Amino acid sequence: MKRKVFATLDEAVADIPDGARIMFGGFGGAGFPNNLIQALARKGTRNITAISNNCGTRDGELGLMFKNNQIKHAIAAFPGPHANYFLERYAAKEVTLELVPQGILCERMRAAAAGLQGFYTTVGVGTEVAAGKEERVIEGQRCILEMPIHADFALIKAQKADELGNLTYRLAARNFNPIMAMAAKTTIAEVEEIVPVGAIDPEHVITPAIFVHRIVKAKGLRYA
Amino acid sequence: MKRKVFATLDEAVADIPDGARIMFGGFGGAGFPNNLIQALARKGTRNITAISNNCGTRDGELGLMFKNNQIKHAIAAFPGPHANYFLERYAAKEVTLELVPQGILCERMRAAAAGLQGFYTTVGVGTEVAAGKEERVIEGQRCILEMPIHADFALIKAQKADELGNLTYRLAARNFNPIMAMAAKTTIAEVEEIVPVGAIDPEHVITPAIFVHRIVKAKGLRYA
Amino acid sequence: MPDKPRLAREQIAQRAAQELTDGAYVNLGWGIPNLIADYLPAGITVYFHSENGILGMGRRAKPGEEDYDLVDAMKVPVTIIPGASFFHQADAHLMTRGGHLDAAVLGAFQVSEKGDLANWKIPGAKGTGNIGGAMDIAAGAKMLIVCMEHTTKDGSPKIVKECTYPLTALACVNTIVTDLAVMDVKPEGLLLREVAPGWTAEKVQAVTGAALHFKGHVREMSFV
Amino acid sequence: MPDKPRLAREQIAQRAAQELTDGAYVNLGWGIPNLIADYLPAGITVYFHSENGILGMGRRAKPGEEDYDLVDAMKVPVTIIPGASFFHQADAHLMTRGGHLDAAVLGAFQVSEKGDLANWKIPGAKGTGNIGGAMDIAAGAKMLIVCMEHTTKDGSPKIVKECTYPLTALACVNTIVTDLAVMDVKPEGLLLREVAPGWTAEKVQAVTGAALHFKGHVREMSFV
Repeated sequence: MKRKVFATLDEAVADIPDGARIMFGGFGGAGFPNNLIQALARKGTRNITAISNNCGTRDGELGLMFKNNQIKHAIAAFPGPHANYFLERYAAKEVTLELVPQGILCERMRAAAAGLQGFYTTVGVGTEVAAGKEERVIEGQRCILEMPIHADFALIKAQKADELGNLTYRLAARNFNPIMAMAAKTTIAEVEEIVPVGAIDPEHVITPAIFVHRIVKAKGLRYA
Repeated sequence: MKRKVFATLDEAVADIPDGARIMFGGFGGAGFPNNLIQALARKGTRNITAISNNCGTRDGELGLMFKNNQIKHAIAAFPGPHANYFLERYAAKEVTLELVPQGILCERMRAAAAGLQGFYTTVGVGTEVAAGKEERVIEGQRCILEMPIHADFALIKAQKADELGNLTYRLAARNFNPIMAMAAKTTIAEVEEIVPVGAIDPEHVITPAIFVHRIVKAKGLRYA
Repeated sequence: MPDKPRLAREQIAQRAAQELTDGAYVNLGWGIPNLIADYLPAGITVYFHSENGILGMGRRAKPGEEDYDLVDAMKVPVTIIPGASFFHQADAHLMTRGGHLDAAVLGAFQVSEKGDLANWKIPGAKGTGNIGGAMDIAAGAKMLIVCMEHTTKDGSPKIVKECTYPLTALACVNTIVTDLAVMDVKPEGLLLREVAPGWTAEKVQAVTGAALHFKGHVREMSFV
Repeated sequence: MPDKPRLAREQIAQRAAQELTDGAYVNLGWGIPNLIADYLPAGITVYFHSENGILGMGRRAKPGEEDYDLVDAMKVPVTIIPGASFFHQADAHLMTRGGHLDAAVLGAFQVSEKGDLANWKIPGAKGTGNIGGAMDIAAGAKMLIVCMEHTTKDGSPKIVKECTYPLTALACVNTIVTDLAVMDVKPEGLLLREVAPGWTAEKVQAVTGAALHFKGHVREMSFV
């Protein structure tokens, strides 16, 4: 069996190089891989393209990455009112932003996961989001072409992993995590609990092990 | 609360009109809504466009529909070696077929479910499947444009429903059923067991109730 | 004679709540819409949807009851009702964009007489603007209700011939509920359905930036 | 001197099994590939994927042990191993098409020297042909192995310069294992890696419809 369980957070992120494209799970304070983000801060990877719903909550979540100036480009749906460090860097033109409607952000990641090369949607037609995108009329509806969002790594948070990498999530902490797990080349999951292979009911697995490459146990960390 | 539980199979399909586009779940003998198919045979709906992985197994599954000449057009990935009645009708030009790669069949239904207007894929490029479809090169790869598959009804089979319509499936009987439930305007589920609202763990729901419009209890029926 | 007082935010929510029907699946946006759950007509059950993957949200959590893995799209700890389910963010937006919700209620900066919506960015304001799930919700909603104040704080109309703020989606709004009126977006323009107690159609028209259509006496809004 | 005997189907499967590595996620197609599970090298665990939504299939069910909700893509009752998971058919093909499987093994009617695959329809045969999951699998596999007899029953080459049968996918095959040889598809053409015991490169070339590249002595296939 491939050894997926890592002893430490730092080992789990040790090879993430400068310039990496990284997805970060989480929404509304729930399901953020905050322990892995701290490890990535210690590692000091720079020039990251970050794909995440938002851009940090004060010092927490991606806030730490922007505070340390580790991110050069963000792809996000809701940078957020408390993304202080991002907003400073953005105002100073030290970081660029692609703003994407949230469901389309999900679908673009899923397209990457599913080996699809692009899709048409009515979402964003006639808005700033459509700028520079191909537009066409399909079945009488104006649509724009949206492209897959790929990533080198996904840092996600799950509740439970078996040693093989099957994951379950708790309540609404699921959010973006299963999508990102499928979309990235290498998925690293911090989890509250690691159980033996076979301990999760196969019908209750939310993220099958095929999508999970590294697991590390860490007590969930939440920012207000 | 909307009343979704129907007393009989016949009532559950009573309004399916001639010419309806209907998705039918099931794969490999598992997860077929065979009781609903029998009810639809009794109802006698004709000129159906059937969307399903295969086209029946002898007298079973969609075999009954083809035997009765209720289907005029099939959209399928694997008509199957035992689709006797379909093959007879097809040879006699009483039924037409659109053959679709299985994963693309899933994605086209999912596109309909997700409100997407089409997608590009490398699957089928250079094959008969590409005939008549738009082709373009994206990021150096030849791709074809695939369109959503919508349906008026989905007939599916689940293991358990709560009275609100949340569903779970058993083992590999899940297959196409959750996709079709999301893709059709009206989804009718035959289930082995109906439990009170709240009896299914919200984290274990596979098909949320929003996708399920009618539920009817029937003992699962399998054809060899 | 001075104008009658305008309605409070809670009254706007209360009036909008009457548009919801028993068993409906509904998404509530930021601001006034988020107050609606407290004002549902007696005896009906509405299944509230949250874009982070919840169907069947209940009331907000009471002090001491908070679970920070169970938050709504505004990051507020909530509860769930029997029949709730959890799913990932892509499926959450499959529901919004795919037309599965019975209704969505959003706040707005501007709505045009054609039903164009602007609700994610104020021109000239600091920061980037926040799209979040609004574009997917607006594009996909079967019935989109906007709740907002009728005018800006300085008295400028928010209901206009053409939006001057960045758009969320074109021709998406069905009904507008403000502190002065209830209006429906119709092919011929804005139909004034009700006015706030003590207001007249003419007085509402005077603070509206687009023509309001009405015939004879316009009914007063009621809150039962 | 008469030709040495060709390998049995089981030996083709046995040799192909050696291409699989510990912990790999693998899809096995109809025919010879389906025999591979019985011949895995000792001490390795392979997680077999089935397009109907299983990861971690084990051996076939023994008589009396059959559960007809737990079948493989050939409709045969199977078992699962610890760490298995179930998911719906769209996610199953997200895995195939999205490049998540480490390897896929398919049967074939023809393979071209460029790695084009034809495996779903025999020209002139009755019926419609059956695509099933083959096109998604072929388009997405990171490593696609074909297992087949080297020639047709009447001795015609199945390895050809250009496929004359309806195509499954272009330039998708990486390795071909037959009853006579193991070949890799390389940019320069077909590289003959191994020949069946008692056969020579020249004798294999004589029954192959495309040029085989090799240098000096070609190793014999072994089965341990």
